[in-house]
Amino acid sequence: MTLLSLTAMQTKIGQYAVLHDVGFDVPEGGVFVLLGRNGAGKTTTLRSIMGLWSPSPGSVHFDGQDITRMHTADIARMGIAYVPENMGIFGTLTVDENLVLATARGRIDPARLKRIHALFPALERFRDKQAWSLSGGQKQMLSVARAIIEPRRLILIDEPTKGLAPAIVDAMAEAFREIAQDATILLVEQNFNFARTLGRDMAVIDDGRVVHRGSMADFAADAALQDRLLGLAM
Amino acid sequence: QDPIKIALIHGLSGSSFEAFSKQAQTGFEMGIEYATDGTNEINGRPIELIIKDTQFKPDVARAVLAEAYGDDEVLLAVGATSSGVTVGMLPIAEEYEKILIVEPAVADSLTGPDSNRYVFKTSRNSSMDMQAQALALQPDENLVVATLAEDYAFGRDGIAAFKSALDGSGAEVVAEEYVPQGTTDFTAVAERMFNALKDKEGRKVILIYIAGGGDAPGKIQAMDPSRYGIEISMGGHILPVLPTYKRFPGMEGAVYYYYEGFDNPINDWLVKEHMARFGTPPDFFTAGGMSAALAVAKALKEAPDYETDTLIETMEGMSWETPKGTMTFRPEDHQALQDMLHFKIRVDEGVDWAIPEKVRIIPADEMDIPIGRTND
Amino acid sequence: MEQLSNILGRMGGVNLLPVALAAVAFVLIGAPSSWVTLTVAGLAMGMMVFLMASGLSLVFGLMDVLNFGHSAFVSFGAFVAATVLAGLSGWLGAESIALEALALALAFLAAILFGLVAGWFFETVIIRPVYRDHLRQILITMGAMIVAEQTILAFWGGTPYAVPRPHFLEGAWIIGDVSIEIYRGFAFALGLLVFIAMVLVLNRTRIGLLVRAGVEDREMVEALGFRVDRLFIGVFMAGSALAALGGAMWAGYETLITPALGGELMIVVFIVVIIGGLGSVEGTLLGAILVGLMSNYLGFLAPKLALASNMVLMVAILLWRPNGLRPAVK
Amino acid sequence: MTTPSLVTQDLTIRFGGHVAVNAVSCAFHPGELTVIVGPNGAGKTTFFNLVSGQLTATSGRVVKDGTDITGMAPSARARQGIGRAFQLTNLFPQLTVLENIRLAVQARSGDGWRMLRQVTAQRGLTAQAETYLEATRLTAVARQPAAALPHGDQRKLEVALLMAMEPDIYMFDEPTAGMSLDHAPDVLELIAGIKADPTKTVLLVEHKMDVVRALADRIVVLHNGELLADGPPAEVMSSQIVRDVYLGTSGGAA
Amino acid sequence: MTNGFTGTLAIKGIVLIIAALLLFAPFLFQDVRSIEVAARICIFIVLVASFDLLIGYTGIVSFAHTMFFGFGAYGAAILLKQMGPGWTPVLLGALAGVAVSLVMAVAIGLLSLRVKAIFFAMITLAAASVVLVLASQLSQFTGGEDGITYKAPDLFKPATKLLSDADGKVLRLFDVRLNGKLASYYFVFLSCLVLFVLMLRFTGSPLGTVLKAIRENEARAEAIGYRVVAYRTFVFCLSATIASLAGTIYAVWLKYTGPDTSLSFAIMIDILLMVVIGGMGTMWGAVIGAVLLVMAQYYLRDLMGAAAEAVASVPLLPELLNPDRWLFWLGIIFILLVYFFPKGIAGTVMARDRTT
Ligand SMILES: Nc1ncnc2c1ncn2[C@@H]1O[C@H](COP(=O)(O)OP(=O)(O)OP(=O)(O)O)[C@@H](O)[C@H]1O
Ligand SMILES: Nc1ncnc2c1ncn2[C@@H]1O[C@H](COP(=O)(O)OP(=O)(O)OP(=O)(O)O)[C@@H](O)[C@H]1O
Ligand SMILES: [Mg+2]
Ligand SMILES: [Mg+2]
Repeated sequence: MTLLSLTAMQTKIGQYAVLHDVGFDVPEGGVFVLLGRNGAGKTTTLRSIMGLWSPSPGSVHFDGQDITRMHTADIARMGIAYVPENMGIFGTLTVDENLVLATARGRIDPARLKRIHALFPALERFRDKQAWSLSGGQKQMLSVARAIIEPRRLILIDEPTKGLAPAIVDAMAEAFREIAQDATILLVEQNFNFARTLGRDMAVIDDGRVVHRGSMADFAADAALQDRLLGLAM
Repeated sequence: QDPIKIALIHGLSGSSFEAFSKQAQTGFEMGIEYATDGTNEINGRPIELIIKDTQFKPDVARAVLAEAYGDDEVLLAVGATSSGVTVGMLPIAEEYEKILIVEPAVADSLTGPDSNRYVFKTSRNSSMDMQAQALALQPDENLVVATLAEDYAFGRDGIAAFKSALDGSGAEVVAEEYVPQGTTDFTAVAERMFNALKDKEGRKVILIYIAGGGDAPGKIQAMDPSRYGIEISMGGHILPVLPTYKRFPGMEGAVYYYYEGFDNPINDWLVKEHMARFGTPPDFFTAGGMSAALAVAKALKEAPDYETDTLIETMEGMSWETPKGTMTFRPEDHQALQDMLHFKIRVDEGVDWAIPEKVRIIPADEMDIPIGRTND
Repeated sequence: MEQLSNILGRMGGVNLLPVALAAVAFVLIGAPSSWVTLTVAGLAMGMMVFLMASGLSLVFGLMDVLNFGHSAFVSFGAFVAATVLAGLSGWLGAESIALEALALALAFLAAILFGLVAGWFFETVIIRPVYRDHLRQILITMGAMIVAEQTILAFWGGTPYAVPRPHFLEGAWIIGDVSIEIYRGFAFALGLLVFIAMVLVLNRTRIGLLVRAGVEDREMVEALGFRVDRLFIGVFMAGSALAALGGAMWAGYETLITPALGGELMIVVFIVVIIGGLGSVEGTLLGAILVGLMSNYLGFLAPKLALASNMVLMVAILLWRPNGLRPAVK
Repeated sequence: MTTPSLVTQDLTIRFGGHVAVNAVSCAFHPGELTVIVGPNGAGKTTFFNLVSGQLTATSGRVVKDGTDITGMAPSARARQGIGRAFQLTNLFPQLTVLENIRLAVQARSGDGWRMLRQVTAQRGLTAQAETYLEATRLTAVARQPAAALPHGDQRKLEVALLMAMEPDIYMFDEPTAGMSLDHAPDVLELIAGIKADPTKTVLLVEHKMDVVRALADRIVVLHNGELLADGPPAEVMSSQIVRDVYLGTSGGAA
Repeated sequence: MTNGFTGTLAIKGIVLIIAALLLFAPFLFQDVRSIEVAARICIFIVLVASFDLLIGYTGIVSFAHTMFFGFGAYGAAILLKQMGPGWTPVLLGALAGVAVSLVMAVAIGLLSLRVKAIFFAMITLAAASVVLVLASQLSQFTGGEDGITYKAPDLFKPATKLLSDADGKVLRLFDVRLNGKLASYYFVFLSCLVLFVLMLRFTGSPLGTVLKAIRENEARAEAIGYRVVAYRTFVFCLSATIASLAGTIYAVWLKYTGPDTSLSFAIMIDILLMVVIGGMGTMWGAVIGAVLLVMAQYYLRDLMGAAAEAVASVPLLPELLNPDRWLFWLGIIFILLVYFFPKGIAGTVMARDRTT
């Protein structure tokens, strides 16, 4: 079952053509990983899905419905959450207020909150603190927490492990596995080791084009391909 | 025949006072019409009015006045609306050696030491307002007054003029209060004045002299000064403000102009024509503009030639008829001396505003208006 | 020292400032009747300023939009209400309190409606392109202010406009030597009502949070599923309606209004919002009351200083608390 | 051993009740690269902020080459030779990449107060700035406004700014976070280059264990604002307590 | 990059033409109003450019600029009034104006260290309005609302003959009388030119770059070693000084100084309009903005009058084009400009270079 399907998306930012031809299908369930060098267009792809940029030509279908021209808010209301690259934290609000805003009804399910606090203890300790004063990693946790504070069908996550301590990265991986039980994750990652353990399917973008699609297992096994597409010198 | 060019220089944009400028210009046009029996010609030469906007800015005013004198070559100019702007214009008249008739700006200083022999002023000045007001109070030993004015030159000069008119009458000023311009809350100052007056004997009056908005009289009246036997006194006002006078039935004061207060053929014509054309009676500035026009017309008719010096000679000491009676340019400072109206407020539910009914005309010579400047 | 401030904090902290001010004034004024008159007048004046400032505070504090055009809404509100009252002057003359009250209500309603519509127009046409850009906000709203003032001039002319006022709001209650203007009592009540309504709406709903978040990162709020554009329009309309209501209220107080009215009040309104601290309705009320009391007390004690009282108050408070008394946003 | 170039004594800062950095005493030496690790919120960035002056310590001292700089403004410390790159990219967004760098070069030259000389006449300055661009491989985008760069290039520019300051003490806060694998080596190479200079002191906050292993001469571990461990990499990384609080079960291999 | 700098060239070309027109204004336009307009343009170019140093280059929003302008104007005006015409009062007045401006600027600047930008703007607004009120209250010195008129140094009297022919009559060059008025204009023109060129040098200097850096990211500028506070206070003082000098020049030219010519909030709005219309963050913008707005103030009205007459037969249009509503149109034009040309005219034209 395909949950999200991108066809031949081209996106312009101002007068720069950033995406030239991005198309892939994200199957329902599990983690789909999107890889690519800096500036390849990964963030732009996610933003195009969210309706923050508008691709033309090209289209985005979610659950069989065309959402290409829909308003971001309506896209989000269909059950899509977004964890942006810059984390998108509301600095003047407290940690709890950030979480409340991410719910549709303004009420947080206590059970879920508990799970989140177990996952990211810092968020419990600093619940009444204004979010700008959090450390870099804590902000990243808050941003992910916001995406999972309610059940969603699809979660777009842009480089969540950047700046996280190894122990937290482990916790995060654990969390994603758990989330992926009942939601689909579209994950943009630089940390290949992290992505490898999670992903089932994957695609690589380079210079605004999809240059590879396939299963993570195959890709992880093919060192030459990795080297060519990602420049994995290390 | 060459037209006689006259520049009307008023603030026509940039301030809500622009409405007054328009009244003055209407008045001027009607004045010329009246003086020329509708021919718009004097000595066979047509009158051409050139209208310019000061934008209520002295620098712009100076530029357009200089332009009128220099480029448009007008014979004389009339203006302007605000005193500050007009002060800035005075030296230009001297520089170009051409006549400037001040109308409707009020300040005494326009005929003061900074003025010059090219400047004539048909509008009233603050001293006249306040002296007439003092006379309307019929001051005697029994009168105690607290005054309220805005804290700047205009307010302070007005109160000084008022006090000098009381001099020798035996009346006493027990408090002089000044509030910042633009004050809208008068509770504090009213309390001060109440406290100063309430234990005094005699007729207790609060004199209010505030040109801007804020409705000081209404707000002080709302605090019920009558419980201390205090009455409020103030000068008359333009028509749009008179509805607020309905709260002061029986109050007496003095005013520059009210259309029913003056009884002469010019005023009759003005009221009739103004009603016919605009549906409203003429107001302060219409009458003022007309007076200026009538002065110009008379001078042009009488002067042997139109050299500036000849015109000045003609106008110095000249008397002429206006909607508010005879005016005379005082030779020393070129201020037009004029009658004022002593009124008593009557409220008539059928009329939108309170009616300042005539008590009597205060003749010009009953007031002692200080001489601002002496010629050379 | 720390203990002292703790105790003060528990007792209400900065909220005690007006009380302290009133206490000091009581000693200095001496005459109790004058003191009561001044205090009541000051409180009511504060409430009236609050009515005008609350809309600005809402828009400025939550949306971070510096609306210099706010004064235009105040002026328009005043003129719209005055026009309606003038149109219904028959009812006002009818000596029936019910009719008079109805006329007043209609006038206020008209002002509010006007504020809503004008706010909608203003947000869509003027403000929308300049969110987050203070400088352009200042500039574009100043342009709008010029246009609005000219429009008022074109419609109502420059001569002062007399505002009829219901008879039951005329005059004063006289209790001993104390006089309390009835209109001020009315203003106080209305201001209090608006204050309570605003506090309830902002505290009971997420609107306040959403708007603040939307200002910080609009895209993210949309990505959470909220229509920021509609939210902002709504808040802006509410702010404009409050301004118009404040203007209507002020028209009744002044009884003689000119198109310059809004502009003349703007400085004090800005001062109140800043003293109070950004984004907090409570702060705005506090600031308004301080300004109201201060000007009345100083006007009595030292009229020469009354002029600068607001400025001095603002500078002193900013030096003490750079973010104002009760900022909602640090 | 050389004399330390930077010393902190009992450095502490409180935010309300929360102690973000707690009595940290530590000395750093020229020619040495110290990696600071610790869980998120441990106080690493805050420690940097205290050293470079963005925050002022509640108590304790910071001493650079014998001078007490605890109370100095950030700009004064920068002029004392303390340079800093930020964890969250912090640039002059509307200025071009070249202008960004030139500002840093100029700050060092002390020309900022010149009013009558024209920038365009200062060819030397521009030339210097260009060498840093080459070093960070940003030459191609030199005339673009910083805001238009992709995230990875912005991180590089952040590093380039620090290089251009040519401080004695380099402080990098997760310089390679969000950089793709083909870009990160450029930056690591640069850091290695600085490390090779015996007069320079380098402080590096980093979560990527491979980077830590490749570069560190010494590791300092912060936890809850306190200094938990300090020593050679092998020793610190193998200690149980560090594994417990920081690395987790996978030992940072993920 | 190669076809790059056409926009900048165009702007510089326009500015050069404006400069040439101003230089020869007395000879090109011989009516009275044109000279008034030309002098006003010169002074406002300097005033607006000095304001741009704050708002455009450093990102400081201040509403106190007219206050400094006023200090300079009143300094010269009061002394010219008290001491009579001459150069000493002009010089002393300029010095006094600058001194008072500096004191105020430092005081306000030091306040700015503690408060947010928007609060700073409000404080300057407050300071400016207090000074405005003071000027109206201290009427024995300032002439209050009415302002002061006085005489400029003898050289600038219209009756002064710069050169006279054999009969002792004033000599004419291309039909222009070489009298004091001409001298006065060139005094304005040259002093403004000097001040403007100085500011041009400032902005192109390393100092100018630092100011831009502070505007963009204050904290980072501090972190790479710039003492932001010192720089900000310095530009504030610098811009105050220049505004004050512009005020002195204007006072000498106008021979009248009052709140409405030097202190009022209306002038502050004019300055803002000019900065925005011209384009912030570029000195050329100040020139273009000042020229356009001053011209609008003096000629838009006439133009609208003509337009209204031309369309007199059409319903409604003449009403809208009523010359007295010219401010309405200015407001509309202004909003459109901010909307469509956020960088102003100069900024928009020059921005083209970047993108090619
Ligand atoms: N606002 C913008 N204006 C101009 N160009 C932009 C803008 N945002 C992104 N770009 C360009 O679009 C291209 C793709 O950017 P994008 O952010 O999608 O890359 P990415 O794959 O997410 O890279 P990274 O791993 O560095 O985050 C880059 O070349 C970048 O320069
Ligand atoms: N200005 C501040 N006000 C209040 N608390 C603060 C402030 N700055 C930092 N903190 C708190 O101090 C703690 C340490 O933060 P710091 O940013 O130093 O962590 P870090 O070690 O850099 O973490 P990360 O690896 O996630 O970047 C955090 O809990 C943070 O919330
Ligand atoms: Mg990205
Ligand atoms: Mg950190």
